[in-house]
Amino acid sequence: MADKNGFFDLSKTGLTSKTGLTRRTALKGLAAGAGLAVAPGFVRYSQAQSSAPIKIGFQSHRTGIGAAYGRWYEKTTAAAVKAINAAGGINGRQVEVIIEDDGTDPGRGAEVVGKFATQHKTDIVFGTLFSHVVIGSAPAAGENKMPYFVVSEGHHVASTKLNRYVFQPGITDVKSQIQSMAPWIAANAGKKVTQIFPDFAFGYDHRDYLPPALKAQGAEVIAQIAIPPTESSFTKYFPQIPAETEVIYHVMVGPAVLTFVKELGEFYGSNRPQLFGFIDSLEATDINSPGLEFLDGSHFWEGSPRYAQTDDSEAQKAYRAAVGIDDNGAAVGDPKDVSTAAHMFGCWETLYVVKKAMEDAGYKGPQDRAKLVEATEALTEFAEGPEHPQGPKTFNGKIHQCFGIQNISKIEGGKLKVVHKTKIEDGLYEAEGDYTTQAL
Amino acid sequence: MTPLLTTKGLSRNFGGLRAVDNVDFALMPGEIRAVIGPNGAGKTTFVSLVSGRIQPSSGMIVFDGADITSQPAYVRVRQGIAYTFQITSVFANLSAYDNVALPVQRTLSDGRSKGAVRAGVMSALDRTGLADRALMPAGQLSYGHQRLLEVAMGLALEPRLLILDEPTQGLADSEIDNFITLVREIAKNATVLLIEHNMPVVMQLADRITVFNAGKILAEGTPEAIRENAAVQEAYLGTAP
Amino acid sequence: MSEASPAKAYALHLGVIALLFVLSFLLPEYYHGLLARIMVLAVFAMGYNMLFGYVGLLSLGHAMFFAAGLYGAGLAVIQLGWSVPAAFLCGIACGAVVALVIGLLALRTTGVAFMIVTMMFAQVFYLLILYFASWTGGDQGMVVPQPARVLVFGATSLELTNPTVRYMTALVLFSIVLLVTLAIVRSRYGRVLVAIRENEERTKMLGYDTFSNKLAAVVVSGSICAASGAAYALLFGYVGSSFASVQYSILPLLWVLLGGAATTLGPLIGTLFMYYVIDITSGYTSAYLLIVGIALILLVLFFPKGILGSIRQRWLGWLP
Amino acid sequence: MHFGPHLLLAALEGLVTSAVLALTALGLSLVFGVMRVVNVAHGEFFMLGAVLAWAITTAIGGHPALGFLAALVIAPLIVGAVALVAERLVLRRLNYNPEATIVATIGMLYIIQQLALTFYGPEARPVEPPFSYRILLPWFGYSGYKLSVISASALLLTATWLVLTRTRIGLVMRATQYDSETAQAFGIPVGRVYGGVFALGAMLAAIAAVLIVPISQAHYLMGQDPLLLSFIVVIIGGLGSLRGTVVAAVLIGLSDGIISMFFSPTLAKIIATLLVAMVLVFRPQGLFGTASR
Repeated sequence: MADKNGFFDLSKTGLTSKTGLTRRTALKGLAAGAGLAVAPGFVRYSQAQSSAPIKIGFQSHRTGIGAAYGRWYEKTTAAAVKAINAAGGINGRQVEVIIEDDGTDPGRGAEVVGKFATQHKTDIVFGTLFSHVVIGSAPAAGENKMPYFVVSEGHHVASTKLNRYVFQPGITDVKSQIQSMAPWIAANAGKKVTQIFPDFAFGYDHRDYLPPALKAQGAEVIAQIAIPPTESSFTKYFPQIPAETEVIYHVMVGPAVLTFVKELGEFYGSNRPQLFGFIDSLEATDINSPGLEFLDGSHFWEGSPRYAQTDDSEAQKAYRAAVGIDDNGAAVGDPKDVSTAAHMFGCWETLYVVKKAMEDAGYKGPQDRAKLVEATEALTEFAEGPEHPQGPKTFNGKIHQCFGIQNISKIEGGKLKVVHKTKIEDGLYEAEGDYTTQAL
Repeated sequence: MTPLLTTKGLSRNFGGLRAVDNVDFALMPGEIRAVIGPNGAGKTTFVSLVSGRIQPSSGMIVFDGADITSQPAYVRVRQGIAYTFQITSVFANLSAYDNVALPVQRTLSDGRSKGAVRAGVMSALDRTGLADRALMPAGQLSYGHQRLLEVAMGLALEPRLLILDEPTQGLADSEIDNFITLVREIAKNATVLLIEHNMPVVMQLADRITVFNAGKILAEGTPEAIRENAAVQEAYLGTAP
Repeated sequence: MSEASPAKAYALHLGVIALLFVLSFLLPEYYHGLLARIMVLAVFAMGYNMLFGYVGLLSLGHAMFFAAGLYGAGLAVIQLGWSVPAAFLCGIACGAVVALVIGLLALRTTGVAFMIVTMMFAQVFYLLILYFASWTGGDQGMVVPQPARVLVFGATSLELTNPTVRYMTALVLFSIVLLVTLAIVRSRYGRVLVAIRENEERTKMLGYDTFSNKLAAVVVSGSICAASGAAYALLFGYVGSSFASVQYSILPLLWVLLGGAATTLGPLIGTLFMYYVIDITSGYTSAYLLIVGIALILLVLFFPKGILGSIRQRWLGWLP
Repeated sequence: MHFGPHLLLAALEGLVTSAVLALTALGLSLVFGVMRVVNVAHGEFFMLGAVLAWAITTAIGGHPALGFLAALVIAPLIVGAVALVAERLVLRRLNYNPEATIVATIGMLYIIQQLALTFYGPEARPVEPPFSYRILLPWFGYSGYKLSVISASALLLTATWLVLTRTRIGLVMRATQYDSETAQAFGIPVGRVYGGVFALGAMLAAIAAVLIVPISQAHYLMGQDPLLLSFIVVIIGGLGSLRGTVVAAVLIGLSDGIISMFFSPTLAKIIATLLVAMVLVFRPQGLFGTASR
């Protein structure tokens, strides 16, 4: 089991155990089978605490297709909450996290938001990765006037199609990510690009935003191959890749991605075009898995680097220690348990944004949720540091979306090495709407 | 008088087997006709073709002057051809009442009043002597009563041609007597086509008898004529004294 | 179906409706919201039961009827700007049309072939939603905007996002479908459907056009499921392809089998049971699917006809 | 790429899909044909086979072929044992009632899936192929292992066919399938046959999974697609027809591959699914089934 000697071993986190997370709860969690399964929350605050804790409802992909992400989102969240509590909590109150499983299903996701609002009566809801769950849950958040902070990287929040209560302040949205990749691809990888992407929304963002971004850089997309989501083998689509392709831009996700890479390798052998991909494909997957040798020398987008880099900041090092990942981005003590490092930093950073906004708003309880929304909208930038270890960010309160730097990493010697960092400006685009005009 | 039912060159193959082979048959209105023959002679296949349960390989069926060869079974039932099954197939989980209500409610032309259904059902149950068992699930009736319920359902269709496929099979002797009376009564308003193994019943009821053998009509005539027919005796009666 | 005890049956059903009405004022907020959702999904299960329970046709494609209602209503609001009642009717109409087409094709088969054919058509429907993603929102789905989700009666308007309005709307839909179901199964038509389930061949030989009767049942069933989907879109504000996936075809089957097939109240009981088992167990362990699985097996071992079906068999024979 | 090589590639890919599908579907077909049980958990037995293959190869280490061969033997045995226990504990008590067994196997599906998630985890994990030989064709490269999967599957299918048609076990199974009551009357231990068939069906799924897992990966949700496809294959092929099952698997595998040459992928899936559905609509007894009376 992955958690055998992982996160709960406090001695390895480098933080003192003021939170009072007991060995007993940890064992209970293990007994329940999935590591963090203790109800109602995983933080036991000490009896001396006088004021009631701030309750954060955590909508997690514990089951369903997103479960690998869910587990690491929970670990990162636990680490951030522990750090926040150790430093005195928010407005002097401890933070308690209540987890509900959304099953990676939009219907269940909406129910879970309702449950947080009406049964657990949490102060906010904090959540989840998969876009359809976010979109499915957003109406419930709006109706319950429940601030809903997501770490999804989808463009849905910034598209202003959701509502005023939904925020994404901890991770850059995919439209911005794609846009900021284009200059590097055009300059370093090649001018004729073939895109392979899943035939659903995550893929459509890439389908729609990459071609104009590349065109602006003097490169072009010469073919787009959309793969149906039910597909489990890919070779039959490869003949559609034009022979003059210089770069294959691939963003496959889901458990079949290893097959995809392996089959691409069998198809091309050593005589392949340049490869550029989004690490989403290989989150929670060991880059040295059999069959992935083919990726050696190819490039990936990473939100936050999986492997420790030589120029890592102190904040980055502290963050990695707190979450419990080693230099290879795997769980401390279990090198096979690879994290979702490129995304999960967003949980850490989002919680610090929540902390900042609650402090700015003088947040006392659910009656102040509107104030919290306004205080969040008033934020403009987050400086790099322990609270934002991935890097500096700007925040656009009108579209509830943050924008940060992105990393392009090359696979070399079985590790991902950052070869390029984009600038925040590379990923900025014109706002598509304005949430602040909506009623609270 | 024109026949109620005629078949011309009616055939049905199952794989290589000609179960019904080029049969020309005519049935007069008001008649009680018995169809007899050894097992596998094609009797049940023949009436199944007439009732529309299976489609003929070739040939033609005319009912009341109209060609019904290509009509589906339910349309033939609506035109007045009722079929009661050889193997009892009442709706075991439904009450006797509901079993009979199904044919009654369909034949009712006004289709509205609940009273009419009830009256129709009870009349059919009365005629078959099942009135006091109306609310019992059909599956819990005795075998003989299930056979009678089957007849009651046929009756409730108000048929012009009632096809009875081995109706007395499994009945006790006393029940058979009642049954013979019942069929005579039915025959006042309807033509009856009867497949039967029980020779005394056939001899008592039938106006005419058709003998099947190997998918063909071997002989046809009055009970007396059939009794005397040497070919029939050889093919059939000889084997079943 | 029998002529006996109509008064008892109607009293029971009106009693259940009255109880659900009273519960609206007693339940804590969370369970109030949950029950509204359960009532809408119970309508889905009732629609499924109409075909599976009473006609004996096991479909594994009912998600497409639910989704037809969901998208029919949702897209009418989002893309065409229709009002809520018009969108609701549009959803039902979409479901009826889909059911008619699917019925005409799939009813050429019976038994397991019917099961597989409906499943495959539902898969096609699901893939079509993805294929026309620019219109449907694909797998991400779409939000039905909150301002559009109001019922306008002259000068007054009711916001469907208001918990009480939502609960009562769900209750009205549920009650209508429940009473319609009860009326159908007690009608002559209901008797014919059961006869088809019990012995289709025999029913034909009583002069019934079983194909048309079954087709009508598919359309009624599909329309009820579509009504549930349309209500779901309008009351909860989200349309998405996951509701068209095979999982949502299996769920109503499960709810109906749990509650008791061919019982009018079984679908509600089954949906309620399943929801509460998941809700309660997921509070204790993340491995709640394990408990759900064990619960299903125990239930089927000891209540093989479903909860209400077993009660009817053992104690209350008059239950419709 | 030119049409010819493209077609060759599509056909090869289709055959790999068919090979695995035929084995999985055969297992489902046996259970379905002999026991009349719609085993919704069949895909989970498939998944279990793949997950166990990962566990076994990881535990053994050494040359990949060693672990793979061990997995090919051990994983199906474990899966078969699990299936046997499930059959004894649950299905038999339900008297194989069609509706009850659907619910019960849905229950099993949840249980197996959750146990896999709990003890194996949500990640997709790869298994190394026993050998990695890349066949270099003039137009593209192709995995040698994939070709070996096709032949291994053909071998296993032939073996199963021989068992079913040439041995006493096969005779007993066919007799039970034909008429279980009469079989019982002739002294065939129908209960034991059912147990054996259910285990055998699960084992075939597990073998298919072990074969495919070096190509795809072990993942706890991987059972759903094989389940749906197997159902389709079984029905299209005609109930209880081994030949039909194999032909249908090849047909579906190939059509999936070849239709994808001409349409955009999702549209190709839609057309392929619709085509197969229409075959069923207009030939409900399947390609090789006999029409029921």
